Amino acid sequence: MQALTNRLKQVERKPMSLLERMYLPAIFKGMIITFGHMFKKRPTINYPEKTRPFSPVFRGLHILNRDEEGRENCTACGLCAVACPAEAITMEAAERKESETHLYREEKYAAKYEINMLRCIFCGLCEEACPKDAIYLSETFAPADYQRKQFIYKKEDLLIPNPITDPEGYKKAAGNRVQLNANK
Amino acid sequence: MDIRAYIGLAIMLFSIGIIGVLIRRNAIILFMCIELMLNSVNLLLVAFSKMHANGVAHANPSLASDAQVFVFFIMVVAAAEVSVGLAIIVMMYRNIHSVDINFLNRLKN
Amino acid sequence: MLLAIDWLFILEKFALILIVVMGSLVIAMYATYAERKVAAILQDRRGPNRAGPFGLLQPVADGLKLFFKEEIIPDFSSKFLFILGPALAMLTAIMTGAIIPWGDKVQLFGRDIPLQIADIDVGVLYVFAVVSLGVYGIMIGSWASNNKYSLMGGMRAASQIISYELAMGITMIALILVTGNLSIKEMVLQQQHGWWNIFYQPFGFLIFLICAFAECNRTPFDLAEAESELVGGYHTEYSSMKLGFYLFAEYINMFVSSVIMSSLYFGGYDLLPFVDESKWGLSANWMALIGIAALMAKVVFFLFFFMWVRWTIPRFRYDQLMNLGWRVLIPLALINMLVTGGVILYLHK
Amino acid sequence: MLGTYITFPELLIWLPLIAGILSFFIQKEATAKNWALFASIGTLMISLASLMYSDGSQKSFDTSNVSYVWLPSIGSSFAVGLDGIGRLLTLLNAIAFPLIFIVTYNKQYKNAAAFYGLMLLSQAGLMGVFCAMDVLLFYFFWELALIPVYFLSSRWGGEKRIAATFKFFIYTFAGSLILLVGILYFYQLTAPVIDRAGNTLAEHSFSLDAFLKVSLTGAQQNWLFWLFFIAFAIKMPIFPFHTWQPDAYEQAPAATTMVLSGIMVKMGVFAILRWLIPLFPLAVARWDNLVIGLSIFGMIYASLIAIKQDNIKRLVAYSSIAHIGLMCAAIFTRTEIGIQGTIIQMFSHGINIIGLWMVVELLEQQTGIKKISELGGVAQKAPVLTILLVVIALANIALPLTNAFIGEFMMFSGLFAFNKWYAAFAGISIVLAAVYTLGMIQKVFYGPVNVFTEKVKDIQWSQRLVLIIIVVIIFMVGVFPQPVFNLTKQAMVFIMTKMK
Amino acid sequence: MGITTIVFFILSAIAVMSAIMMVVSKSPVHSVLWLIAVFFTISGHYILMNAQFLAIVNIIVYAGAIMVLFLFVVMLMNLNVESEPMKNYRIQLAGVVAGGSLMLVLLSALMKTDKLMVQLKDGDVGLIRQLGRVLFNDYLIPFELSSVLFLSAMIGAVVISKRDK
Amino acid sequence: MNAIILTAVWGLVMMLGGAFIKSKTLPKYLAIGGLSFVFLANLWELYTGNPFSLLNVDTKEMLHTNSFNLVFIAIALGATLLYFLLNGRDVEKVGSHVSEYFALIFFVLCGVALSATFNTLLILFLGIEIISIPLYILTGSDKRNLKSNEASLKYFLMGTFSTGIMLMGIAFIYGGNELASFFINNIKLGEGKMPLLLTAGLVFLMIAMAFKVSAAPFHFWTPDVYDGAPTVFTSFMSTIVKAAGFFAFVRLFENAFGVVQPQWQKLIVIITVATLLIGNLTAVFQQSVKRMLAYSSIAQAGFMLFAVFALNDKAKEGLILYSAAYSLATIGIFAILIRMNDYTIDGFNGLARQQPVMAATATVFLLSLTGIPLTAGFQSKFYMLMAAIKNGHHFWLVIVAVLCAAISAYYYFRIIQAMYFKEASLGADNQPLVLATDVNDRFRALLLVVAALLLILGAYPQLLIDWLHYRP
Repeated sequence: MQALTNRLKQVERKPMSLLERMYLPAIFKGMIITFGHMFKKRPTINYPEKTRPFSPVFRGLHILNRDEEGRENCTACGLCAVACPAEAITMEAAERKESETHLYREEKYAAKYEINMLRCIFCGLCEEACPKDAIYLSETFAPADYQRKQFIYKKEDLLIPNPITDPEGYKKAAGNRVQLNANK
Repeated sequence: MDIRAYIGLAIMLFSIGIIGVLIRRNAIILFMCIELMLNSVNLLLVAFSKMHANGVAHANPSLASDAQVFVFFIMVVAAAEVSVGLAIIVMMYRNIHSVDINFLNRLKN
Repeated sequence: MLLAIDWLFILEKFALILIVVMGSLVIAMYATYAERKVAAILQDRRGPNRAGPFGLLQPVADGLKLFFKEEIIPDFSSKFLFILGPALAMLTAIMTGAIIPWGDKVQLFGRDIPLQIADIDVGVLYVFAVVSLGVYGIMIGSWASNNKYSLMGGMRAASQIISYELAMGITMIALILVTGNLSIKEMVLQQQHGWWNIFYQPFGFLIFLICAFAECNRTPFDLAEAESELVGGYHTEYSSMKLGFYLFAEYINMFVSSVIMSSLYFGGYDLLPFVDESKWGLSANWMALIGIAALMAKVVFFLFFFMWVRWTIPRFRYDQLMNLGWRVLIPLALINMLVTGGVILYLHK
Repeated sequence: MLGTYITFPELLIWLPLIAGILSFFIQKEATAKNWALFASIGTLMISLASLMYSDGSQKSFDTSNVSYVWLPSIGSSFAVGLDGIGRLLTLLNAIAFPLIFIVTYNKQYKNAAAFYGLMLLSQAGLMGVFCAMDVLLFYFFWELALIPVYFLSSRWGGEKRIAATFKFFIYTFAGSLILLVGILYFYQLTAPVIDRAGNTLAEHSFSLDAFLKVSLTGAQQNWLFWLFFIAFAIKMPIFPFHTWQPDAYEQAPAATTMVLSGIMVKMGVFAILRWLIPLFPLAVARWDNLVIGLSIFGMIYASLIAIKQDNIKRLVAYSSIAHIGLMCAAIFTRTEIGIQGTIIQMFSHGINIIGLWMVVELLEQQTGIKKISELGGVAQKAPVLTILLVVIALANIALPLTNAFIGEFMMFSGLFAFNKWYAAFAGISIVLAAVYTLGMIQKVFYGPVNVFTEKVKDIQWSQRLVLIIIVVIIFMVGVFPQPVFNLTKQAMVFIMTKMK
Repeated sequence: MGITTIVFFILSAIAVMSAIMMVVSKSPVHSVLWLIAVFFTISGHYILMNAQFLAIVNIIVYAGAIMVLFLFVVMLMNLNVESEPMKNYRIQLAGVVAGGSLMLVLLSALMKTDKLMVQLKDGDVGLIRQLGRVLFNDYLIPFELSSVLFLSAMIGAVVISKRDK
Repeated sequence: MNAIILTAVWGLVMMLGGAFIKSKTLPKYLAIGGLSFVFLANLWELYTGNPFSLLNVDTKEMLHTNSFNLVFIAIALGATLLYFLLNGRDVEKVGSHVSEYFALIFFVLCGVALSATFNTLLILFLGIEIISIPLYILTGSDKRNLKSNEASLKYFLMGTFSTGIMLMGIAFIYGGNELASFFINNIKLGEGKMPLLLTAGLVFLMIAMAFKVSAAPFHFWTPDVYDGAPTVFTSFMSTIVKAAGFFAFVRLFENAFGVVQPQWQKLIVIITVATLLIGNLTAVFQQSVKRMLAYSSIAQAGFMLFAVFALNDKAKEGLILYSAAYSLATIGIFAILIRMNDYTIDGFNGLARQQPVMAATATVFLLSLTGIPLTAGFQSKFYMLMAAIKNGHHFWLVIVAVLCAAISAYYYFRIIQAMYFKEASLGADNQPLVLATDVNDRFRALLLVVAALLLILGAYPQLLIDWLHYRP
């Protein structure tokens, strides 16, 4: 059969010579190799103290964005849910009351917004689909948990801190990318 | 120590071995009882050797050492016997999946 | 008659025993640390570094963790044997220390205290006896677990240890032919100012070393706990401190076999071969200290070697293990013994 | 002449022995028959020659003409010799075999070579028994005579041959083993064998001389006597040991039966004379009443049973028990006349009983029937046979002028001298013998011819010749017994001195 | 009562008790362990009599090799309490009585032997130097013969346990 | 010495041969060749009085050779040689380890030689063990056969048990021996009354030896073991090995305790009578010839016990003769039995017609076993009886023995009857069943040789006995 690539390496299966069968030289060689590794530079870092920078295209935990006034961007259009290949997103829409204009940017909003983090594959399609810049994939990981139901993130878990009341938290949560997107 | 204490102890162990041979029917335990008998003999021989070392063999300790060399040989033989005996027991177990010696008697009829 | 006993002697021995046992335990503890650290270094990692400076308190933390873990004793197993297993393993591991000369002697309170718990003239045989008993801990524990994987692990351990003991014994005979006695203290003293036994018996040492690996159930001979095949081998069912005992026993065994190898082949507490250290004119206590340090240095090297090998060579397959033991090592050991005997006979003629 | 190189007793033993062994290798039946006949006639010639060369001057009982070293370390040698009794019995033996072979010449045997071989072997064994002058040798031949007979009877006998022969074998074997024990015990008491230089070759000796020289205490004699006697009693057989006999006689092939009853039972009587009486005179004296009582009881018992028998073979068998009982009783009277009578009767009875068996055999060959009740009227069909039979039968019941008369008369005299009551009881058996013998003759040979006897033909010339020879011997000894007395005189004297 | 006497009796008591337990234990594995205990006490006795070599060899050979094999076989066969259903009590009783009376007879007879003392602690009869000298000078022939014994046992074990092709 | 060393060496050769020889028939020839050499070497030692100078090692008096035990070894080796010749092919059929079987037999022979020449209790012990251990294996060599397994296990347990008893006896003897020695001729038996320890030791040793030679009441393992073992090995076990046991028995009790024989003779009498009666009476009821021979071997053991009972010159001569006669006859009859298709007595029906040579020789063997004159069996029994009578005590024992011999005639002659006087039963095709397979002319010739040997020995036992008194 024609090899698809030319990476195929022919292995010779000839019986081992006496020297090879004694294994001792091979073992000795191996020992030297492992010993040599003692003096190599270690690729590991002291993680919690030191971290490595994320890649610019890293897709982390979802956040539901707010605008500068702290209003939720999401209008519960459902496009993200439709776009989600893992069907991890569910939502319920509600109509904004007069008194709630400071809370929701649009007239319709998501009364309930849940992402099942066990299903989510962090593909970022929801982010692509969102017309309102409401959902973003941040640079944080989904933390571990003890119960399955804890992995169903509620709206409260996803919402970004309010930039007005908690600008520090907002900034931290938003990271680089939200800012970038917000300025778009 | 008085030699009679050793004789008594050896006889007790020996008899317990014999009783074991008589009342147990698991071949392995039978075999172990026999080993116990051999050990009581060893103990007795060593005691006698030290007894003679205190008495007749005082001038010539190699006379008393004879018994200890004998014990050494008993151990040698016991080891050889065990290898063979266990092989036989395992062979039997392979065939009938039991080491009950009474089972063998049942086979005959 | 009771009063005629030299109480100071008893006291001295007690102290020595205590020191040896505690020392072994501490060294075993730190061997676990060292194992992880060495593994890390060899694999370009960092190893434990959280508990204490450089992670030095890690063994303590491990110990505490093991102590506080839940005790699980499987149903339908013999509870007594289940506990007896690790206890025996630990006991036999510690017992070997009794006949090892840790140093020459120290002078304290006007007494010459030999740094050896008991100098019996069948020291080498004693080592064998204790080593051969070590397998009971594993076998009993594995059987009491009432678990097939455990049992298989135990069986493997038993057959492996018995098989390799043979080759080890035969090499030992060659060594005894060279030294002419069985007391370890005597052997060490013979090597004191001249040739270490390694120069007489390099080949024997190699076999002994391999067998020592097998006897300690160390990789590449850790078939008994081969996690890829047997989950955890003989200690699959063990948890908490009983598991700790098994692990500890393994490290103590490693330590002890390092000490024995040093004593038998590398002059024990002798600092350098071909050098008469006593001419340096140091006091006995200093000499003892130097001796202990020398011994410990050798031990540390061997311990490191154990770990080094572990992280270099992959595990054997079971049939390979048996082949190596019976078809390679025993014949080689026999040849070694015969050649040694022949040479000695020739030289004595 | 001949005796310088090889002696008569040796010839008498080796000739049939070698001929017998060679016979096994013969392929054809006829050749085997002729070979056996030839060999047995040769033996007869030698026997007759030995008679001729005997000058009647043998010094004593223990004449050993020849002695070869055999088992030096235990003091046994191949010592054989012929004294008067031995000569007589070897003669009987030598006469009997050719006659038997001729009479049964027409009979077909499977594997004839083996049959004749075994016959010759048994002859050799018998010769050995009569010639042996060494106790161990005697025992050897004693057994050697038995084994071929065992095979003969088991192989070529009647339907129940195996069980019957086996019974016979076990009886005699057990008896001879007990005899062996007695011999061995005795042996321990004999003097050492010392060569001329004075070296002790063996601690004890098996030679007859050595045995005779031992003086036993009464107690030793008493129980050694029984060890010996039981073996002999089984062989003869006398009363409590006789149960094997009728079965064996009935089941054995005719030729073997003739050997058994004609010669083999004489072994027992001969052994008593040769061994028991000289060796244990005190014990013989002590147990005489018991043995004679048993013998006489056996006689009457056997005679009574014989009367009731319908089977002709069993009848003859029981009659033999009765006769042997008389001989045994006569020996134990320890009177010279009784013993002399026994000696002559051994020969006579041998001849007579062989003759009887021959007639029975000839009848059975023709009719295939053994039952007396089914036969009848043979006299009309076969007058010669009848006449000869009548003579033989009359000899068997010891009518005067026949050979048995001499013997029986002397035996009765001895018995009478010993104890009148015994003689009286023994006398009953004479009457009974007449009853069953004549009854048998009457039923078989006279009366109407029936389906079974219709085709009976008279006997052939060869068979006629044989029977006539027997009849001649019967009358010869009956009329002129002196040569026999002369022949056995020295032996008699010896026995009597031992008895004193 | 010297200390050696006390040690002697303690060891003896343990030995006898362990031996009894070995016989009466239902589970074969327990039996094996009790027997090992007996061997240890016997080794203790050897040490008490200064038979160092035998003490150690006893442990190496019996405890270290023989009993490991036993344990190995018992475990491999997975023998447990159920593998030996109760035997007829009468036969058991008869066995005990027979063995017991043998013991009593021997004890009562042999306890009448002369009171001879056994040398404890000292004497070099049991030391390896002495034994080695005796073994390789006087007992060379039996020593070589024991190798024949081992050879035959070795062949035997192979013949019996190797599966036929 | 020659025999001991050479058998051990040749055993080793056979063992190594097993590793390298793939052929199944070659080991047999190797074994026969080796054994012939050992046999000749032994004869050479007997003739010259010294072993080969290379093998002349200093045994420190632990082994003692004289013409008596050299003759015995010669008999054992010679009988084994005949056994190899007769049954070599059958050994090949037992299993796949042919060479190993032969090696084990050589080791047994080494043990036989040891137990014939031992001078200390240690060598006795080693000799008996060297005999026993290979036998346990040979007994169990038919691995798939449950009977063989059972026999092996039973033999093994009983063997080790009796070893334990023997060792206890040895220990007692050492303890009671004021000379602190294991040498059998160096035991101080005390004035008048034996020390208690020695008495106990003697009884234990006697029981153990009775176990080893399967004397009643310690015989119960024998029938099962002999029956269960592969027939070809039963033949070996029940002859040469058994004779060796008796030889050791006599040697031990003569040299060690001969002086005090009156004190223990009663025990031997009881054992002898029990052995004779049990052996003979149970043999009568057996239907299987193999089992019958097993019981008859017990019965023959009763006769051989006479040697222990009598302990005099005649007993020794008798033992030698008995070993030869019994071994030859039993090997012969077993060789025939192995070729039979049916091991029951009925299986012999009509053999004389089909295999006249086999039947004739079998008859000779059986006659010899019965003890009919002119066979070696008679001479051996005769010597035994003579020895017992010479001993002078317990005369009734002799009577019991001869009555038992008469009983033995019963069961031996059943086979003769079957062979000669009965017809083979008919098979499916109405043809007589084929009774024996694998019978060739060489086999027949060998049988004739064995039978001839028996007859020659029977007529002239001096041939063998003179060697006992031979002085080079």
